[in-house]
This record gives sequence, C-alpha cells and structure tokens, in this order.
Amino acid sequence: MRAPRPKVAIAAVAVAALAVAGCAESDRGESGASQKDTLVFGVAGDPKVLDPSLASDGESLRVARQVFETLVRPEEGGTKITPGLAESWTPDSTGTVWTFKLRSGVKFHDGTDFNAEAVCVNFNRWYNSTGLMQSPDVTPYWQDVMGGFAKNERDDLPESLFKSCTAKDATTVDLAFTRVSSKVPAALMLPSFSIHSPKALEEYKASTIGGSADNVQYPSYAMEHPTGTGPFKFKSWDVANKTLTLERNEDYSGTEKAKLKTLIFKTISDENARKQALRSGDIQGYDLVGPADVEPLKGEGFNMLTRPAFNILYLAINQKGNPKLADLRVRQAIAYALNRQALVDSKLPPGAKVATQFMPDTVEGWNSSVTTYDYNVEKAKQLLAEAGATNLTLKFHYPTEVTRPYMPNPKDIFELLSTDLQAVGIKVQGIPLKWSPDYLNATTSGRAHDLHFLGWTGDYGDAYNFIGTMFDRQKDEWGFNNPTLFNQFKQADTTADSAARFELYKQLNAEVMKFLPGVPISHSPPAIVFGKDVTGVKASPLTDERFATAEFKS
Amino acid sequence: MTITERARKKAEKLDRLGELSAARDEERGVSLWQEAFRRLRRNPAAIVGTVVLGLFVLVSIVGPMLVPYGPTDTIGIREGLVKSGQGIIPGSSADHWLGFDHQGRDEFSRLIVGARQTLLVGVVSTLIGLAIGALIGGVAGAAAGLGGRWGRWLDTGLMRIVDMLLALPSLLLAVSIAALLGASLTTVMIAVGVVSVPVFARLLRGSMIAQSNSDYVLAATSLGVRRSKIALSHVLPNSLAPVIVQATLTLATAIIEAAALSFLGLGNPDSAVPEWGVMLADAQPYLGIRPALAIYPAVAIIITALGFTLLGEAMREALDPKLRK
Amino acid sequence: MALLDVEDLSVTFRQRGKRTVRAVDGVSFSVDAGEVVGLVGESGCGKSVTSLALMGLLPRQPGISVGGKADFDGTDLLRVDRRAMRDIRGRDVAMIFQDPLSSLNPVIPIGRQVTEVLTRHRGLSGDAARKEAADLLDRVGIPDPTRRLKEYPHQLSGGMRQRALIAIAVACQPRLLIADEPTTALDVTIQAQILELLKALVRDSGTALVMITHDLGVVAGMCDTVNVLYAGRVVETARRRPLFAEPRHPYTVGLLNSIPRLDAGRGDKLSPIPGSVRDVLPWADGCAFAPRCDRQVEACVGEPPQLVLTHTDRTYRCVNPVPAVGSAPAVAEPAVEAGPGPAAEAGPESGPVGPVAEVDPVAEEKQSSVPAPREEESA
Amino acid sequence: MFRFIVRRLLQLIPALFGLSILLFIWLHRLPGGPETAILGERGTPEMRAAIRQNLGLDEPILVQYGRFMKRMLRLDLGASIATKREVTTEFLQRFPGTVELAATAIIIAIAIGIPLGYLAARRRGRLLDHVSVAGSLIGVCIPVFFLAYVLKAIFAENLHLFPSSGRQDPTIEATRITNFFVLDGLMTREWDAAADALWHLVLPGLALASIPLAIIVRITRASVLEVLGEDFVRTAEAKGLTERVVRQRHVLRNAMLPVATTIGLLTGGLLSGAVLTETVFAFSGIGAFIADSISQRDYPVLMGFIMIIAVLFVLVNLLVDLSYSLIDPRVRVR
Repeated sequence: MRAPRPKVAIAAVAVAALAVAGCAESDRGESGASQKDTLVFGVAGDPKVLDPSLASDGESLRVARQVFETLVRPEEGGTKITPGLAESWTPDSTGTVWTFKLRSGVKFHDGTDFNAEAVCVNFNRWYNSTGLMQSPDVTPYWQDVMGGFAKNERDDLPESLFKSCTAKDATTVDLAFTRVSSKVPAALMLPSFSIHSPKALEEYKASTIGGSADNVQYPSYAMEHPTGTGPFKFKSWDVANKTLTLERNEDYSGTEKAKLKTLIFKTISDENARKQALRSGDIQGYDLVGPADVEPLKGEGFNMLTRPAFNILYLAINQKGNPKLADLRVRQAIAYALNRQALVDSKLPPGAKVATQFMPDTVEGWNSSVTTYDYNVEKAKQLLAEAGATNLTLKFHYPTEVTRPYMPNPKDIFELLSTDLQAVGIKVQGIPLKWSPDYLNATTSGRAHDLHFLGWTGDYGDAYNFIGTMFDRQKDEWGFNNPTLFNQFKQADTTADSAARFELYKQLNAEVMKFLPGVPISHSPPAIVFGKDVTGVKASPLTDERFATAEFKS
Repeated sequence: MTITERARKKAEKLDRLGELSAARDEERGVSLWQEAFRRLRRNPAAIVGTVVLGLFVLVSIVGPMLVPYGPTDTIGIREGLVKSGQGIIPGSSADHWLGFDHQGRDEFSRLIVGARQTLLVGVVSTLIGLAIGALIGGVAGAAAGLGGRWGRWLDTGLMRIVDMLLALPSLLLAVSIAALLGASLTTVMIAVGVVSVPVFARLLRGSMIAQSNSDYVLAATSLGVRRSKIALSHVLPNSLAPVIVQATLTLATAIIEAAALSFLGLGNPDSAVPEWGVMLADAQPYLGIRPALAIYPAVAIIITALGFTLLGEAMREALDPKLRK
Repeated sequence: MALLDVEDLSVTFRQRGKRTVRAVDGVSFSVDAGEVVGLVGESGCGKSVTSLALMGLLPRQPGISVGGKADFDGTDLLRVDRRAMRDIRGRDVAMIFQDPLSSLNPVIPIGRQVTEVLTRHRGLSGDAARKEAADLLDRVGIPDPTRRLKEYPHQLSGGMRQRALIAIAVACQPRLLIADEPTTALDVTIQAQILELLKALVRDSGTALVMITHDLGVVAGMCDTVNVLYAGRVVETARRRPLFAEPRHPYTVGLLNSIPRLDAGRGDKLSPIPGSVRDVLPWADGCAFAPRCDRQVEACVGEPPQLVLTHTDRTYRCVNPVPAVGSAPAVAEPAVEAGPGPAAEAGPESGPVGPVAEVDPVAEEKQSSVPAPREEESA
Repeated sequence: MFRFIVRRLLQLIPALFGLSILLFIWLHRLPGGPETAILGERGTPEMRAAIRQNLGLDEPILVQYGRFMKRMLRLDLGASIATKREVTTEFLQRFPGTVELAATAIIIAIAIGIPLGYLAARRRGRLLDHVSVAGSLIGVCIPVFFLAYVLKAIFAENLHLFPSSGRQDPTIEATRITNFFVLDGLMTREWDAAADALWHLVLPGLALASIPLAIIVRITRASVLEVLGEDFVRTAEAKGLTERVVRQRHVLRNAMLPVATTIGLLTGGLLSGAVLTETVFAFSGIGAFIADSISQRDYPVLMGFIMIIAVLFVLVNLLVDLSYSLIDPRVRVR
C-alpha cells in the first residue's frame, strides 16, 4: 500500500475519461440517426435580433430569410426580382404608386391569414415609428431605403419615400411613394421588409422598445416570437449554447415545404474553428469560408458553393487628407502603381476579378468602357513627378480583427498594396486599427486618413445601392465635394424608366472612374460550404441562401 | 478590499518566495553568487538552457546578416508561386528551405530575422515590468524595512495599488491597454510588461524586508549608518537574487503572452519586421493548407521559452538557501 | 550483557562530485539497562549521525552506507528489515529531537501526535488513547493536559513542546531512549527542568538513555558513562567522575579547558582548542586531532592511533596522552557546588559548571549531519 | 469569526464604489464608441450622433455615472448595447459556461497534477521524475491557443473522439435551468444531455488545464520534497508509524498547504486563459464575451460583468480564507 492516493486518483480520472468517451460514442450513434433531417450550420456571429425590421447584420437577416417572406424576392441564386408574397406588381403612370397582387391562402405561423391588411399593418408600423424606433441602429434599412418616417424626430432625417399603403381588396395592395425612386421595388426584396403577422406584432408589442439611454431593450417579439410566413418556424434561441433552432413549417403555403425537419444555426466566430467543426462533424456546413480553405475542402469532397461576386473592395483616397491627393495626377499615379492582378491572383479566392469600377458587372449599369488604370510603375512615377509629388508620405489605414466577404485578409492586402506604393516612391505609414470601432471611426469620419480600403456588399440588384451609397453626397470617407456628380446621381435615382436609368448609371460609372475618388480593386466571390452529403442549396450573390431546399443525399 | 483579497494570497506567496531566497544566514565565506555559479555549472538543466539561449541570442544578432532573402520580400507572389488565396503555398524547396509564407516571403529568412524582434519584445517588456516593479517594490521594501511609521504607511499604500494590478486577469488588462493605445509594437511591450509589474514589486519588497530584518542591517543601524545608505548599499544588493531569477522566468512568459496578444489581433501589426508571435497568429488562416507555417514559429517560441524557464529554474535552485547545504 | 552494544559502527556518505565523507568511523560503545550514556563532541563529530543510524532514520539512498553492528538485546538494529524496525522504533527504542518546534507536526493537534504512537504500538484508540495521552502529558509536567491535547504546537511554549516530544518518546515505555541535544534549543532555566524530567523518567522507568550533546554541563549533570567523539571516532571513554577528574586525551582536556569557570581567577584566560573541527587529518594517516593538538609528536602522524585500555575501565585513543594525574584542571565537587544552572539542580553527585560556552554554533551541527535530500535534485 | 465575515462584506461596499468609478472613467476614455461598432460600414456622422444621443453618451460623464449609480443602487445593471438584452440575463447565460470550463480545467489539473508531482517527488531522480518535471516545464511554454488547435486537430478532426466546438450538441433537446449544462442534465435526469456536455468539456478543459497542471506538478513536487526533509517527518518515522500514516498524515497534509494556496491563485489566471480557449472552441462563456464587449465598447456589459465578478471574487476569497484556517491551524482569521 504505497502512496495509495495517486493511484486512486489516476484510476478515477481514467475511468471518468472512458465513461465520458463512452456515452460520447453512444451519443454519436443516436444523433447520427436523427441527423438526416437536421442540419447544423455554422455561422460567424450570433444574430442580433429576430425581427428583420430592426436588423442590419447578416446573421439576423440569414435567420429572417428562412422564417419570413417579402413581397418580392430575388431569383434563387441571382439578383433579379421575382414574385414573393406578391404574384405581380405594376407601377402607375407616374411611377409613384405600385400595385401588388398578393398570393392567396397564405397563413402566418400563428395561423392568422396573410392579406392586404397585413401588408399595410406592416408598412404603417414602420412608417409610423417613433422614439427609439427612429434610431438609425434600430431601423437601419428602412432609413436607408425610405429615408424618414411619418413624423421625423431627427432633423438629419429626409422626407420619407414611403407615403401610404391602401388595401384595395384581400389580395390587392397599393403602395404609394412620395417620388419616383430606383429603389422601388428592388429594395422591397430586403429581408427588412418582411411581412409579419399583425396579431403577433400586436401581442408581443413589436414596436415598443423599452428603456432609455444605456438601458435600451428590444420587445419580446424581436427576441422570442418572430412570426412570418416562411418555410421554417422559429423554435428556440439558446444563447447559453450559441445555437438558434428553427423547425419546419408543416403547413407552409409556398411552392414546397422545407425538406429539413430542423435547421440549427450554431455560432462559431473563429474561422479555423468553423472549419475544424465541419471536419469533425459538429456541423454540416458553414459560411465565410477562408479563401485558403476553399480548394482543400473541395478536395476533401465537401460541397463547396461559390457565390457570384456581388461586392467591391476599393482603395479610398481622402482628398481632404494630404493636399496632394486633391491632384488628379497623384490619384492616377496611385491607381497605376497598384498591381491589382497580382493581389487578386495571390490573395483572393478562385473566381475573384480585378474591378474596373465601383460595382460588379452582374448589375445593370455596369460600363464596359470606363477608363482603366493597368499596373504601370513607370507611368505612376512619371505622373508623380509631374504633380511634384515625389517623396510623398501617406497615412494608410487598414483594419485588423475582421474578415469581410470582399476582403478575406485585410492585413495581407495592406502589405501587398503598400509594397506596390513604395515601389513607385510613395512612402507609406501603415496605421492598423481594430475594425470595430476604431477603424470605421477613423475612416468614415474625420480627416486623419489619406488612404484606406473598405468595401461594400450589395443589398439588392441596383447600381444605386453601390455607387449611389458611395458618391451621391459629400462624405468624410472621400473628402471631396463635387456637386455636379451629386446632381447626376439625384437625376438617375429619380428616373422612372429603368432603361434610361441604366444608361445614366453607365455614364456615372465612367464619370467616377475619370474623377477617380478612389481605386476599385476587386470583386471576390465569397464561398459557403456544406457537408459531403448535403445538397439542394443554391449560393446567392445576396447571401439569400434558402435552406428550405437543403436535404441530405445518402 | 474586494479584488485585493485575491491578490493578497498571491502577494503573500511572492513575499514568502522573496524571503526564502533572501534569507541566508549561513554560507558566509564563499559569496552567494560564486556559490550559485558553482551549483549552476553542475546543473545540466542550466547548461541546456544556457546553450539554447546562447544560440537564440546569437541568431538574433548575426541572423539578419546571413539570411538568404529579405524578410519582407514577397518574392513568391512576384514569381506567381504563391496563391494563398487559392490555397497554394509551396513548401520546402532547395532554395527556400522552409518554403514560403502566405505572403510569398521566404519562411526561413523570416524565422531567423524574427528571433531578434522576439528577443526584443521579451527583453523590453520584461525590463519595463522589472523597472516599474523594482521601483515600487524597492521603495515599498525600503520604507517597510527601515522606514518606521511613515514607511509602513507608504508601503501599505503602494502595495494596495500593486494588489489591484495583481487582481486583474492579465490578458484582459493587456487587451484594454491595447485598446487604449492601439495595436503597435510598443503597445505589446507595455501591455506584457505591465502585467509582470506586481510580481516584481512583490518579490523585491518581500526579500528586502527579509534582508532588513537580518542581523547585519541591525548592526549597521546600531553603528549609526544612515537608513537610506543601508537600504541602497546593503539591503538592495542582497535582495536582488529572487528578482533576477524571476526576470529570467518572466522572459519566457513575456514571449508567450506576446504571442497570445498577436493571436487576439493585438500583436505588432507592422509586418516589415517579422516576430514569431505575429507569424504564428498570421498562420492561423492557413492551418488548413500549410500547418507548418504555424508550427515553425510555435516550436521556435516553445524552445526559446523553455530555454529561459530552464535557466530560471536552475538559478532559483542555485540561489535557494534551503538547498545550499 | 548490555542492552545496546554498538560495535565498530561506521557511516559513510558518498556523493556525486564530492569526496566521500566518513561521518562515523568505527564507533563502539555499549549501554546497560537503566544507564545514562553520553556521546560528547564538537559539532560534526558524528554524534547525531550515530543516533540516526541506530534508529534506522538515515535516508535510504545509494550514497549512504552503514557498517558495523548494533546489537539491541539480540536484534541487530543495523540489519533488521524496515518493517521490523518500524515495530521497534517508538516501542523499544525511542528518540527525542533537538528542535521541539520543527520536530512536531504543525498542523496536527498535540493530542493526535501522542495518540498515534499509542495506537500504533499499544493498540489504544479513541477515549482510551486520549486518556492515556493526557496522563502522559501530565507525567511530563504539562499542566491542564486535556486542554493541551486539542492545541497545536505553535500554541505551546518551547519548554512545553519539548515536554510533549518527550511524552511521545516515552509513550510506550521504551527500553532505550536516545536524546539528541534535547536542551540546546531551550533557555537555561528550561534546560534544567527538562534535564530533571529526563533524569526522573529514567530513574522511574529504568529506561536506558543515550544522551547526545556538546554540552559538558549536561554530561556532568546526567551521564554515568561518557564517550568523547572526535571526527567520527571515540577518542576517550570513561565513567563520568574519572573523566572529569583526570582526562587523558588531549581533546578531552581541550574541551574541559574551553569551559569558562566561575572559580577561575580574573586574570587567567580561557584556553579554547585552536583551529576548527574542519581541519582534521583523515584517521587513515594518523590522529585526526593532531593538527589541533598541543601535545603532537611524530608518532601522531603516520598510522591511526589505537585505543588504549588503562587499568581503570577507561580507554583513550592517543599515542601521547596527558599524564594520569596532572595538568588537567581538577574538576571536583566543590566546583560543582559553586556552579549555578543545571549543576545547581544537578544534585549532590554531579556536574561541573553551567552555562557552558558552546564550542561551535548549532547551525553547523545540523549542516554537517545528514545531507539535505534535495542535494542531487535537478529540475 | 462571524465578525470577520461581516467586516469583509462591509469592506466590499467602498471597494465596489471605488472600482466602479475607476472602471467607468477608464472605459469611457477608450477611443471610439459603441455607435461605430453598431453601424459598421454604413455609418454616417449624423447616425452616430443620433445613437450617442439615444444612449445618453453625449451627456457629461458625471451625469452618465450618476445614472449608472442610480441603477446600481436598484441592483439594475441595465441592458447590453450590442445585444439589447439585460446585462443580468447575459451574465446568467454566459457565466456558467466559463465556470464549467474553469472547474473542469482545475479538476483535471489537480487530479493529475498532485499525484504526479507527489510520485515525482517520491521517485526523485528516476525516470518518472525527470519526465514529469520536463513535461511541466514544457507545459508552461506552449501557447494555449496553439495547444487548443493541436488538440482539436488530433482528437476531433482525425480521431472524431471529441467534439471540436460548443458546449453541447444542439440536436439534443436539453432543458435549461441553471445554464450549468452538466448540472441541468443531472437535475432533469437528461443523462445524455449531461454526458454530452461533459464530453464537450474534455478538450477545452485539457487545453485550459495545461498551465495550471504544469504549475501544480512543480509546486507539489517541490513542497513534498521540502516536507520530506522536515524534522517532524523524522519524528513520525521515529515513532515507528506505518509508512502509509507517515505519508498521508504527515507528509501529504503539510505538503498540500502551498499547493492549496497556488490553486487559489491559479483560478484567477484561468479567466485570462478562458478568453483564448473559449474563442478557439466556440465555447459560450464570459471570457470571449468580455473581449468582444471591449471592442464594441459595450459599457453596460463591461461595468456590470466586472462588478459582479468583483463581488464573486470577494465571496470566493472569503471562503478560501476561511478554508485556510481549517487546513492550517497557524493561519488565524482576523
């Protein structure tokens, strides 16, 4: 009986481990069986809120897209407008009033009927928002699209684009707008314009945001009771386990019911962790695949989907920063200096393209004949010399701790770009900042920055959503004031006839590339991956993947 | 004090440690250091540690002159060999012994050059911790040991502050420092340094108090030597042993902490000068296609840290009075 | 037939990188039942190692080897296997240690520390054990024993602790008791009391006592027979009286002379032994004491001096002993009566003069004894 | 004793007050604010201004602190700016994870560390000793997050022995009571849920345990060696006590004192380790959440969490101190 304790302890540990592993195994067994109609999907972050009206983050919208439906929706795997809850839609002669014919026999998850009334209830809810509901972080997309509300409580809010909603009959609804806008009806594809059950909205006080100051709280509707018409119903949100569970909507009125019985979103913030989780079978798919992992995972037989590139990564030049940057020649020099092809080839996932303008070619209005600035060190140097900008030193901001669909690896991109700039004799002073909040703070406001890169992922298939949001008014990000340009945007936006509008967009793209406020760099296709035996999901440029069609093939 | 409570336990431990290493009434004749050195020479661990560190320092000094390629030369991308975006990063080859990193730079060269930066981070941050810690601890120790009533006040005051620091989870402290100063080499050094301040303060204070209670100080006082003089010329020098040991050990942890910060994206972002911690963090996205990129710096870090730890432990033993028999 | 018969006991420490040390080098002595035997000598002379060897408490390490024979009525303490030794220890042979504080477990109540030995050897447990323990504490003169049982060592005074240690030692009425410097850690007055206690115990229980000390005062106060050790060997053995009366070995003389004496004239100096126990000559090449000896002659160096047996039962190990009746200071009763301290209580028949100058700091004693186990540790 | 406890709890009040002030100022001095974090790319200066106003961040800091204090006094911690949930809710949902993780780590570290260190000491100089010492040295030198990845690569990705992420298999329908998943599983008799939660704890537990384990091994070894050399052990031997009694009652009992202290200290450091481990294992706990909250400048969460944690620390340490006086009679509670 020498040293009894240690042996006992060691034995105990061993036993425990075995026991655990044991039930583990048995566990795998069961779950393996049930798994065939349960999909666990790895996402990068917790959804913020379940009421898409209040959401702007991708994860919340991803959930909303399964639970809710919108009047019009993008074609599967594309950006074109196709019927949603509305079968058809037509503008009147003025182009300010749109009539939507609604699908009949649609029911909300709580059993109540979907009809014109319901639609109006929803639009009025948004339109009549007051108090905190008008805060830009609470109703971001409404403000982005519609501008203001019935009674604006902030003076920086413009007049509302939406005017009124009238239910002609059960399946016909008129939406009236204050002016013609390119955004209608495309913008109505946004999940934020999902139609909720009026009963539920009422019951769970969807529009009353409690508390004040540092104690703002969402209503229970937004956290526990999202009620839509979609193929999946909300079941539970287990914050303690970072999982959100949806279940099949058995009496779904749409084309076909969901094939999966249960759909679970599991938050795994770390990119590698997601990959390892997929490999070790914890999850059967995940989004935001690191470019470097695309090929290997494909190789291992995982079902890798690549979304058409619907984004833009650009190098922004702040003309209010270094005075030299107000000089077009210097901006051109910078453009020539960058070896964007090399960057795309080496850093971005397969299928990435060098950008010639600030929007992808999949969007109407893309101009094939804009001024391009191909890699040309000599020309860059010469231009700098002309501008008398030799030994120019630029403060180059770049973000850390972030990956975006358009920039999988900011630091790497910075390193390459700055090497290029230094090659033409521009000294670069790299300023790394944490993406949130420091970087966004520094680059979208203030004057400190000379260069930085940022990007944009389209919300819906309209050129204005790209170039419009960037250049239709004076912004600290670019630091230039070009009224003529701004007016052209107004004009384009308010042109009712789409064909004419697309022409204007083409011109605008040309304009912009001549004026060269910054250098468009690339469009990179974000990848989304599924388990070897998961099929039926179509990658969407708008990240509007529909899990209803997902199923396990064995 | 709430948080202090937790710190106090730690504190007392450190104090004891200090006293132990300082309290050596026997062993006159041979000086402490000679004795310690003799014992070190006999200790294989010490020898291994010294060799490792010797190499490390050597590399960090001459390395940059010997490397085949510039550490920032994105040669692999220029030659189109490296397409890390598409999962292509060539491994070892004849003229690139460890292959390329994700930016098409010669991994071997970066590893070698990285040694210097890593050493720099470790040493400087340790020195920061040592300097501030020793200052606080020294003052407190002197005050407590010889200061009389006011001394005790000063001592308690300083120690409460230190305890506060000691109580905060080190990494969170570092994170918020980085948040305040923005990511940069200095930030890393400061963040890592500050974390080790309380340890040094406690140690030095502990061993100084122990020294102040020893007979020769009593003797000196009774001979009417001025307190300040005693503190400086007698107590302090004799109290340094445990601090020096701790410094060696801290060098190891400093390098690791720095790596952890880099992993959290708070590391030194300036990739012009490679640093192992940063290299390790940067390799994370490519674990799938070339784990080696993470393994090389990781192993380098582990070995170096091990070197410091070995030497430190050996020194602690060599200086531990209870062992000197 | 003696109770304990130690023959040619030798202990050597062999260590990596160090020269081998013969801490004990052929020590022989014997103890009769009820007898008090003293082992006297400077620190580092191997007294403690001897006692540890007898108790089988030397760390079992490759480097340490014990030779010789220690016959404890029939069983050889040096050869008996560990299990059996555990039965003997505490029951038949018990030991009292030098530093009562560190020798008691700080986190266990005194009571428990007494009862556990009772439980082990006398099968007592529960109340029986507790009652017995209380009696023991009472017997060693600890007031209010039942309360003390619940107390921890740090709550007792130095004297109390030593008494507790003694209580533990005598718990099973051992036939042989070894006391290693039992009083050096205590104040003079306490020393006296402890010595008294020991004496009483020995007298009543007829336990044989081996008294290990560097303090001739203690020796004079207690011992029947005295063995003077030097550098691991017995250099002189004698009954107490004759030894003090006419020491023959120069070392013994030296020891006696280095005792300050109250009845010495103000003028005359102490005559301590020159040099330190460190500068010895290996016994192999002569008398280890030679380098410090004032009576040194050629014969001293060369081969080790033999034990000389004289007519009276006294032996000494010297080629040039001090003449029988002569220079040695007459240590006689009158002096004793004059002496305060232990001598005072020491009763009629004993001891020279108390407070005795310690020959060497105690610290050294501890040092040169068993080497610290951590010596070879390497992280 | 009782008075001791009371006094400690009273000390808590001023301490919390001081802490809250320092923390509040420190946090609000960090550059940038929550509004930018919320808005992301689409933020405009106007929007930010609006949000700051809604959050009351445009008011002077004293006013803000006053507001905070008013709430605190009503024991109301407010709501997270990022998630718009009550801070208390957030805490109750996330803290249990960290506790489970830390507990697992400590248990592993103790269960392996103490026996190992003890054996190493007993077999000093032999193979086991050298191995465990070497191991413990390397243990402290491996960056936790690296170890985590390696563990996952081996046991999850290739051997499929353990899950690589999360606290529980989401396909299991488990009832949540305390959010301590294992505990809940046991309370509700959902054995598979409990087992699965345990199973999910193994890898992160190991990763987080690495450093404490290494330290405990070393401390245990050292202090056992020290105690073995103590006089009272010799006394015990001299009493002829059986080896077992000597080892357990005298050696181990005393050797455990410094180990206990060390363990007390390690628990604090675990929070740091948790930040990394939780991120790598997508393990829902406060470590990662606090880190996020710092980058999102989620003031209410940071204030609230750190306040709660502070209080918990006091209570825990109170217990620790009391327990010390139990293991070591020389320590008196004053």
